Amino acid sequence: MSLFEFLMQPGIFDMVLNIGAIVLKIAVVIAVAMFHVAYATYFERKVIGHMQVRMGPMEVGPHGLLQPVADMLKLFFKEDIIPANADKPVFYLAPVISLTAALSSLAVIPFFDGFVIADINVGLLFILAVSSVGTYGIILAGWSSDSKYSFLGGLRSSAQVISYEVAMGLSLVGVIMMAGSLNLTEIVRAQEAYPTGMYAVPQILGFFVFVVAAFAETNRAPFDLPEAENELVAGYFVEYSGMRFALFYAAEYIGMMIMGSLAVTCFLGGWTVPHFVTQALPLLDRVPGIVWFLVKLYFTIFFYYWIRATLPRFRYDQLMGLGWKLLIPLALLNILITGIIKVTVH
Amino acid sequence: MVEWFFGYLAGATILLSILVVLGRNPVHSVLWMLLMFLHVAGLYLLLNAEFLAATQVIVYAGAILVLFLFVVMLLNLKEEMRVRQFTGGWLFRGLIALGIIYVLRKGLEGFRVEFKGPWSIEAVERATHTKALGQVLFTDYILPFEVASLVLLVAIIGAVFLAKKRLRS
Amino acid sequence: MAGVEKPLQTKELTVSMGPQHPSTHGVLRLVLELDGETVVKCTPHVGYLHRGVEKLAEGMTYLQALPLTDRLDYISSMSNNVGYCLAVERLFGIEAPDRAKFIRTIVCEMTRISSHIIWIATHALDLGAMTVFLYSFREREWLLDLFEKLCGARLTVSYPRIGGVRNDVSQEFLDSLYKFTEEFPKRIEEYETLIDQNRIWLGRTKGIGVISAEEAINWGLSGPVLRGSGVDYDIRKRFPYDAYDRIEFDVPIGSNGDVYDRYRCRMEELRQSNRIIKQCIERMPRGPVMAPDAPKFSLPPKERVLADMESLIHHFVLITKGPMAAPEGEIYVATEVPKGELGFYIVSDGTGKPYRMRVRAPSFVHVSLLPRLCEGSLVADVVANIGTIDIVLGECDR
Amino acid sequence: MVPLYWYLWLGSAVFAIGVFGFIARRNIIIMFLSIELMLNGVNISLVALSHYMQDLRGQILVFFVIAVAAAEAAIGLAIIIAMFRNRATLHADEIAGMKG
Repeated sequence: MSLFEFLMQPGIFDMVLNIGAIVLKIAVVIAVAMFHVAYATYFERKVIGHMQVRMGPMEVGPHGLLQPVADMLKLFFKEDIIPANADKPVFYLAPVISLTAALSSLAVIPFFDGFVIADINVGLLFILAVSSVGTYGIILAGWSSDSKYSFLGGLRSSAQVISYEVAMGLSLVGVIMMAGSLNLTEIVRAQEAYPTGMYAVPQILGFFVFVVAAFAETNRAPFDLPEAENELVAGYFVEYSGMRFALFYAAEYIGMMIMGSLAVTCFLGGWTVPHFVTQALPLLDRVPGIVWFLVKLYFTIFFYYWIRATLPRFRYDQLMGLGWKLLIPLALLNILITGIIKVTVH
Repeated sequence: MVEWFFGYLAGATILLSILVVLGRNPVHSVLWMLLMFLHVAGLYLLLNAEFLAATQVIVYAGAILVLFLFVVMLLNLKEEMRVRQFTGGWLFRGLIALGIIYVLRKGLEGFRVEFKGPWSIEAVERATHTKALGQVLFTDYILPFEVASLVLLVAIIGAVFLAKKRLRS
Repeated sequence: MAGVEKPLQTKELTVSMGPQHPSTHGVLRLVLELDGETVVKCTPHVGYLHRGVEKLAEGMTYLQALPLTDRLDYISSMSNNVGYCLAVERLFGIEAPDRAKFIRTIVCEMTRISSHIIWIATHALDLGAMTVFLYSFREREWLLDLFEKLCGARLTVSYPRIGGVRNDVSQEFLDSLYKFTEEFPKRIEEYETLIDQNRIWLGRTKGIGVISAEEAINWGLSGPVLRGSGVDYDIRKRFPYDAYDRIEFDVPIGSNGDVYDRYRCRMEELRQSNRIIKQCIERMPRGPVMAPDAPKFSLPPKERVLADMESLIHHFVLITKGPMAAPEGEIYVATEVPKGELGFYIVSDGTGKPYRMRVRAPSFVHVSLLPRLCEGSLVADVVANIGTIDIVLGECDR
Repeated sequence: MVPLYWYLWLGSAVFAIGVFGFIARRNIIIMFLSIELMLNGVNISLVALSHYMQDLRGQILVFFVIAVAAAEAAIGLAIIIAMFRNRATLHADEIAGMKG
């Protein structure tokens, strides 16, 4: 079969077109996500700046709007320093694992009705699976740098992320039970059909556990022990510089976006608005779903910043105690309650 | 098309397994293992077992292998990498492994799929894999399921007991 | 049989924390031996900032040595100046006039506020509460501006003089300072809203780094670190100097001697300092700011030096030889600086330069406490413990 | 459609590699990894069989295998740590403490 014949087979053209469409979708999502990441850093600096009676970035562009671009250029042209005794292949690999894991979670998130790269049945499990792979980036960065600070950061982080993944997984079980599906699109649809319009109301316990666990999963304050600059200088990425550092940085922010999107899709109704709201204000029904999604997402991200500006940092043993002694029992209790309600209602 | 996917996944799985076994640096072995698990998860997807694929990644890659990495990182690898890697007579042991393949091949020759259960591909897809698996697991296999949870509990207690330092009196 | 127990073969992880580290408050180096997250052994290494201040002073006249004291505890230079001047005055047997005493009390308490502000800022930042840091630097900026208005310098002020202070305060300065004292209590509340009742903050500070009262005395601690353990000892009360005996103020003391109590002590001291400043402004007497017999010890005004011969000669002699009237003898004078008891021990051989000057720096004493506080605690508590003893390495290493 | 035998072959190959690793390596961690390899080889065969026989029981078995593998890893690694603490070696052929 010649190449021409191969391409002219019935169906092959459609397939190529399909693949092209998917690739385009992926490119768009990644490009938009990266843009949001860049401006999430700006947003963070402005929000925290104003919370701390200062201005935040003001120099590059009007109100510092071009600051992310300047940062990116700077990081791009900085010298890439690698410790002499580092395990080089692993050292190179670690930030890539972090970023890839973070980015691939974007594949299953429904940004608005019908727009999701891969509408797979186990979407929620996919995110959990991918985020557990993302842990490797942190552990390996900590180990391969051959620095004691990054090593300690890596150890702390692996223990932390593994512990809180349990709590997070369990907190989502309630949502799965209510929606009866692991598919994120269907979870959103199920919420739309639910009287309150979002699961944050009936699943308030699960939502609380999820939010706390999400903070810990993304290593954000007050759970930023792996990178606590006042104890471990910068934790696992202390030896990274230039572009590789930027990859970690981007991975952290994409991780925040993923956790925010997950909170939005699983607890806050995704791209939909509760019915009672649209009944009261019919005009809101015309607002496109993506806007709702972004509004909710940026609210969660703002919450991240707010907490960072407010709370001191936990100690390692307090963190573990919180995870195992409070969050996991709470999540289990939530499952029990949801189960009892579900059985009695049916 | 599916054959190509299978070819790639199978080839990668075998190659990565060999790398795991032959690697000098245990951390690198664990990393090859991670890649291999991801490829096995891909194989499960080819076999329409999406829930198992996710579980494979979450449990194997996310928990078990991290545990390995944790332990490996705590050990002094620089010394470890300098010493002899294989036991004496490893050639002979390699032959044993080949022998296993031979025995399995002989055993497989007579095997035919004669029994077809109720869960055809369509049936699984209709119910979605997770639900189908859940139905079977929580009806016919509820007792093994509970036993498995007991095993895990015992393992947790045992691990804590073993890894705990002896209390200095 | 090979089952015989061998001793544990695990090795502790040795981490060198500092001299470049965000939370060692300067160039302190702690060599930590870690068993997991627990600190097994902690060895402080000091001396990275040693400049030989005490030795340098031997080659300088009493007046020239004054700027050296700026650089001891560089964030509370005014208190160091006052302490040094008091010691030299006691040695010479002179006394500053009342107005100068009140001014000195004001600047000492301003320094206490600015030093405690830095302490709460960095301490909170070390424990991860970054907003407190920026809130309190806002007020520190205000205070530094006031210093600038007072004497032209913000950090290394060298404002007090042997026998008084360099220049009188303007009414404008007093007014703006009064405005500060009116505003400041609200600002203290602002810091406290962020951390005072915060569960994480309580978890990080309560029961951490406990020193009992007896132990605190045995270690020779002073200042808030001592008072946090419940020992009521404040040099301003026990051996009043300057205007402290004419001012009403309380000395806050803690009870448990943990990080939280020391935090409470210092926060309360901020309020008390504010009170002292307010009273000083209200009761400020009129009069000269230099002792009448000070010309023997301190420089004549610059315009007079350029105008008449006697002042020129006077100036020349003081600069080259130092005050010729220095009596022989030795003296130790301690003052309550923000960090604790700062003592100047000066031996004079009758020449214009000190024969020996020794500085009893509170930070140096407090650093020695670190191993006692840190051993057996977690890595994160090391940071809390460094923060709570409030050291400045310029003073510790001298 | 991929024939069932291909999967079974793949499974047995992975299993054999695991066996080789387990009996030929000295490093106890790699030996543990080899056990996981063997389990994975079996899992591949089980899932494939379950798919081709249209019976979910094979996958249920895989589910239990994964659960038991987790338990085994926890216990095994705890033993490794305890052993390393006492003898500072990772080499199976140097550890004779288990012999009577």
